[in-house]
Amino acid sequence: MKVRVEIVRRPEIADPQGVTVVRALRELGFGEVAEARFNRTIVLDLDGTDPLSARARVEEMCRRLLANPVIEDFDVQVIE
Amino acid sequence: MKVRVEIVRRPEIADPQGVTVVRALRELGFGEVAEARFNRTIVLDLDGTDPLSARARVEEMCRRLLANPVIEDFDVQVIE
Amino acid sequence: MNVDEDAVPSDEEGPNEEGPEQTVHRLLGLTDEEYGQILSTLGRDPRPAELAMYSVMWSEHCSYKSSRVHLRRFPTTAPWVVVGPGENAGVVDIGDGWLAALRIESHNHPSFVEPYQGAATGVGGILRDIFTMGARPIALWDSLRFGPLDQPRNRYLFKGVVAGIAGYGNAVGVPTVGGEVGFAEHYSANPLVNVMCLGLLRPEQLVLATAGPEGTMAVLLGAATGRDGIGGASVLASASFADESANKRPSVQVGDPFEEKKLIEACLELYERHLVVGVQDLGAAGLSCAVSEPAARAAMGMELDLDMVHVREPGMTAPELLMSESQERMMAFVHPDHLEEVLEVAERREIRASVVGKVIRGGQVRVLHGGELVAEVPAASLTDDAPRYERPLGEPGWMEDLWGNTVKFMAQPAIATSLLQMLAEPELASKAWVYEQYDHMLFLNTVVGPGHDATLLRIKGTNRGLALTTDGNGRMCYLDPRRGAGRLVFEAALNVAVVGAEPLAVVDNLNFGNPEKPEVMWQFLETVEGLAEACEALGIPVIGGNVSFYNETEGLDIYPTPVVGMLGLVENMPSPAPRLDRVEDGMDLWLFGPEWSINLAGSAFEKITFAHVGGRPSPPDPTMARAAIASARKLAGAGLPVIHDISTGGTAIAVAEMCIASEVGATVAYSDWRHLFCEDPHRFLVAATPEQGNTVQSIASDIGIPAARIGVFGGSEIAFDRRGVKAVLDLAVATTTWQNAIESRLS
Amino acid sequence: MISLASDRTSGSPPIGTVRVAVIVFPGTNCELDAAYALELAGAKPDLIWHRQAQLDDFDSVVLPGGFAHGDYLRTGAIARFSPIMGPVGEMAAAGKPVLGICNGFQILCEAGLLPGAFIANSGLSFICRFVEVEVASTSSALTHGTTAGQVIRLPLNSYQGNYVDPTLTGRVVLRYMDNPNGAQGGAAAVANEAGNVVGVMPHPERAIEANLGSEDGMILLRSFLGAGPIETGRTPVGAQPESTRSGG
Ligand SMILES: Nc1ncnc2c1ncn2[C@@H]1O[C@H](COP(=O)(O)OP(=O)(O)O)[C@@H](O)[C@H]1O
Ligand SMILES: [Mg+2]
Repeated sequence: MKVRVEIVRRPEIADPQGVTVVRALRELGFGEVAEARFNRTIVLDLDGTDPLSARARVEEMCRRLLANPVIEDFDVQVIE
Repeated sequence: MKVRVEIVRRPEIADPQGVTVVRALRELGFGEVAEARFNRTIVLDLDGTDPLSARARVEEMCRRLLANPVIEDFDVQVIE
Repeated sequence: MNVDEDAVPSDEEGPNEEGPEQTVHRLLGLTDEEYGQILSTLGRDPRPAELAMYSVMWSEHCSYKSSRVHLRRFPTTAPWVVVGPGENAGVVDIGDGWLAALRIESHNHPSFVEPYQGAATGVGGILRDIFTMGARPIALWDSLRFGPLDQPRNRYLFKGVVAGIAGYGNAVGVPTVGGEVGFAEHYSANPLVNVMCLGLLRPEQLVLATAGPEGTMAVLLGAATGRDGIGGASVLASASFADESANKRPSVQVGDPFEEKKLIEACLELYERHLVVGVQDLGAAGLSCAVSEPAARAAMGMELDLDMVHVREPGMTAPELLMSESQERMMAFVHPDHLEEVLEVAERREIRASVVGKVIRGGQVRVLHGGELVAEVPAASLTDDAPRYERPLGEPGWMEDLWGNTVKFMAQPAIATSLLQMLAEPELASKAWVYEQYDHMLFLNTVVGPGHDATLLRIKGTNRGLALTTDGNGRMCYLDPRRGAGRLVFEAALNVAVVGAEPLAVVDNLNFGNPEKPEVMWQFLETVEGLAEACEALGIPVIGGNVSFYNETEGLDIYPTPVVGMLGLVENMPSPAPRLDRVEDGMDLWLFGPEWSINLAGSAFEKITFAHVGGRPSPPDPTMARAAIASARKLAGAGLPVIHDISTGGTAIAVAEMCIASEVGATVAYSDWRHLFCEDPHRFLVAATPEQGNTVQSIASDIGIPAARIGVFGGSEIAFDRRGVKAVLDLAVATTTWQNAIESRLS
Repeated sequence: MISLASDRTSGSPPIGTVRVAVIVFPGTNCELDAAYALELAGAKPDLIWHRQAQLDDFDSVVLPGGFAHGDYLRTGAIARFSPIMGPVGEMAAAGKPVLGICNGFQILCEAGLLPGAFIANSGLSFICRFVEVEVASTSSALTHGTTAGQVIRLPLNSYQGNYVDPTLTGRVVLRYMDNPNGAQGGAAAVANEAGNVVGVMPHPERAIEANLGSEDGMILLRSFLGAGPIETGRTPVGAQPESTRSGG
């Protein structure tokens, strides 16, 4: 089963990569770009078949390891 | 307008980070994890209102800057 | 093997009406003659897996088929040489119970395809060459060439390569303590990424890449094997296997510095505990090389069971497994009695280990897959008996024209303006933007770091130090390969001498175009000759190196670009060591070296201010070279604060570098302006207090080298004075221009 | 918080007898340098593998720099689960001096022994060069041997050196003169309330001999070794004004 985790840095925490990319895009002529935020997504391949328990387990993985509660939120989706 | 870009490293290209995280998760008792692949998502905030042209522009941004065509594919979604 | 994955030979033919089966070998880069050699060796048609092995083992970068015969020209012996060319790295005795292992290798083509990963895996490869010998890698150098930074693609390649070296080197925990960066149009479609690595080891820890006696186990350590590297396997797959996976083959390999770090520590523990008979790293030609070379060296055979190899993805074919260039893998040869301990070390160090084969009697390499015999070939036929070519060579018709093509100067140019223009060129500007992205301090050995003529590393627990540098000059070598190459060796030797070191050994990286062009082959031979002559003149051996051919794109060959890596030994560390930033107000400026010529051929001055490359560079002078080296060493030993070699940009640039580093101006007297920009060899500058004047002069006369006091330091300007007429450059302006040149071009 | 300045004269052992555990994770690479520097400072360092689960015989602990677990996922994220981190936490709670350098600092944050987290340098490139830091607080194991405002020259060597602390509870004890990586409040070193747990981003162990470019690191290492255990609960002499907090 495939589960997709998106780790999102809280909006109030700076994102230097985003800032740099906005500047670079504008230089390339994409003046319409107002903001860019980088997130990390992790696609997990899990043994097992029950989507519900899978989601619960992955949320547990996020709380313990995958996300840093100090600066990040996470979002879990079972994709197949 | 918000556009979401997901940049995915081609499946046949190695992902050492994923391998290491799988090992860590297993040690934490998540033995069901078979594979983990890391991708990047970029949420862009754009001036303008036309979803079609926005998507086209962002695909252009991916080709020119955001994605590395040699090892990555990208997927663009207008989210709001 | 050499992990530089050069472009495949240009004469390679595509499939034709004969159909795939007949032309598979050509698609793999094997000529019909080479295919014939395989047929007669085996006395039958090769199996796909066998063809795979021959194609990678006989490739230019693994077999050295175009260069081997010529590399014999190098002097390779000296009393202090422990291991010369032929192993993964050269090893010399540096005293006090220490050996030094040194090797240089190129990763040009992969870095062009994907700059970050290409450069990163280049670092990974050279590190493995060093710790394969039993040494702990303690420092890296990088020698880079790119096209001009005004082109976006070149900026992308430059940034990517530097980030890749930083990303891998910093994380694996080996400091990058020096190197060089050059820019020229000829490298636009073909950047050069050469990396050199130094390792230290105790004599009893030396390990060679040999398989050992019958029954020795082959243990594959490190990363899982995946479909990484050469696309070649797809040819075989499409020709001989179900097609479904033919399009699944990445040519980009991803480096994993974390895996490599664990591999280093694990291997070093194995050596310390004497648990291995031999070790071979896996680079290009992966498993094919890792089983055949050690077997051939031991005059034994090897049985390899591909089913035991730990893999990253299922369904890999035998050719794919044999050709895979997956990174961070090592093959250890282990006596059965030690197997348990070896596996325990791997387990504790958190790396994977698989017993994949064993040494057998007779010279055959036997490969099993799915329980079937998929290859059985003589080990030596893959290595020692690989094809050798004496390719035709001819002096390029253009040399005479080049030499005749000199600039006729009507009037003296504005010196200050020219100097400022040169300081603003990335070729001559500060490289801090590059080396401040590299950890260059780890291990607490870096006494003189990047930004100087040579890096000086101390050896803890002794009073000794090692000085190293890499030097290349494509423009000079293009104008005269033999003179250019010889001058490189002397310049590198002088660079280590200015921090007090005695030149000990050379490694060289020969970056050239297409060897099937007689002109390129001529450049190559002239270069080898020039390097060999200079090494002989100094009595130092070549202990290793690397050849990278086919550096051409759309028929345009790069400048012939040999890169010389020089290792020097300091028996008594100067303290404080000479450094560019130790000039003080009131010190005198001394010039050491022969009378100036007015030859500006190949100089940065002509290139930058006249966009001109032509004329014939002055030849090196072995006697003067030795005198310059000897006097520089004596001066360093006598505690002179700054000794600085004059090279690209000439005296004007060398003085500016001292002034900028020390934040003090200078006034320099000259007679002919061309002397300020001439790059003739064997010259260097010294900063000395007035009290040290006598020492300076007596050292010069003892050794018999001309020395003259040409200026004095002080003030806030760099001034050049000809009979009272001054050309003046403000030091602050010079400094900001020089410091910001690269960064300003990147943003 | 308490002032360690006073403790130095009182109960703390002479440096020569201080037993320091230098923790080695897979990917750590500054452990030999840290041990070398601590020894030069007069202590008795031991390298301890991350799988070990007790630190009973040690007076203090150092988490050296490097790339534990390759910095994969997040710097320090995986290392904090190593068996050794239990005992490290106990030493921290017991008031014993705990120092994280660079990657060690990042690990202490992930482990919750120090507040805050790290993101990429504002300039998005790795920075390896000498920087100047100023002592913002002397009440920490690392800085009690210094004087407030003292300027110290140390090598910085990091990509994820940009400190963020939404909680505003991290006490800045060393502050960059020219904030090179965008760290919140210019934080180069941060201490817990008690002052016994300290993380420092630049590398004191790299500035220990003149011929390496600076000896200032020795001041900090000697201070750390001289700290001795800290009885918590006392109020600091010269407690830090709000402005020295990372959020300030
Ligand atoms: N230009 C050169 N000068 C001297 N020795 C060389 C040169 N090129 C290659 N060699 C030596 O030939 C041997 C084989 O080279 P290579 O196949 O690149 O080694 P590896 O298998 O470790 O990559 C090495 O010992 C190398 O030092
Ligand atoms: Mg090798």
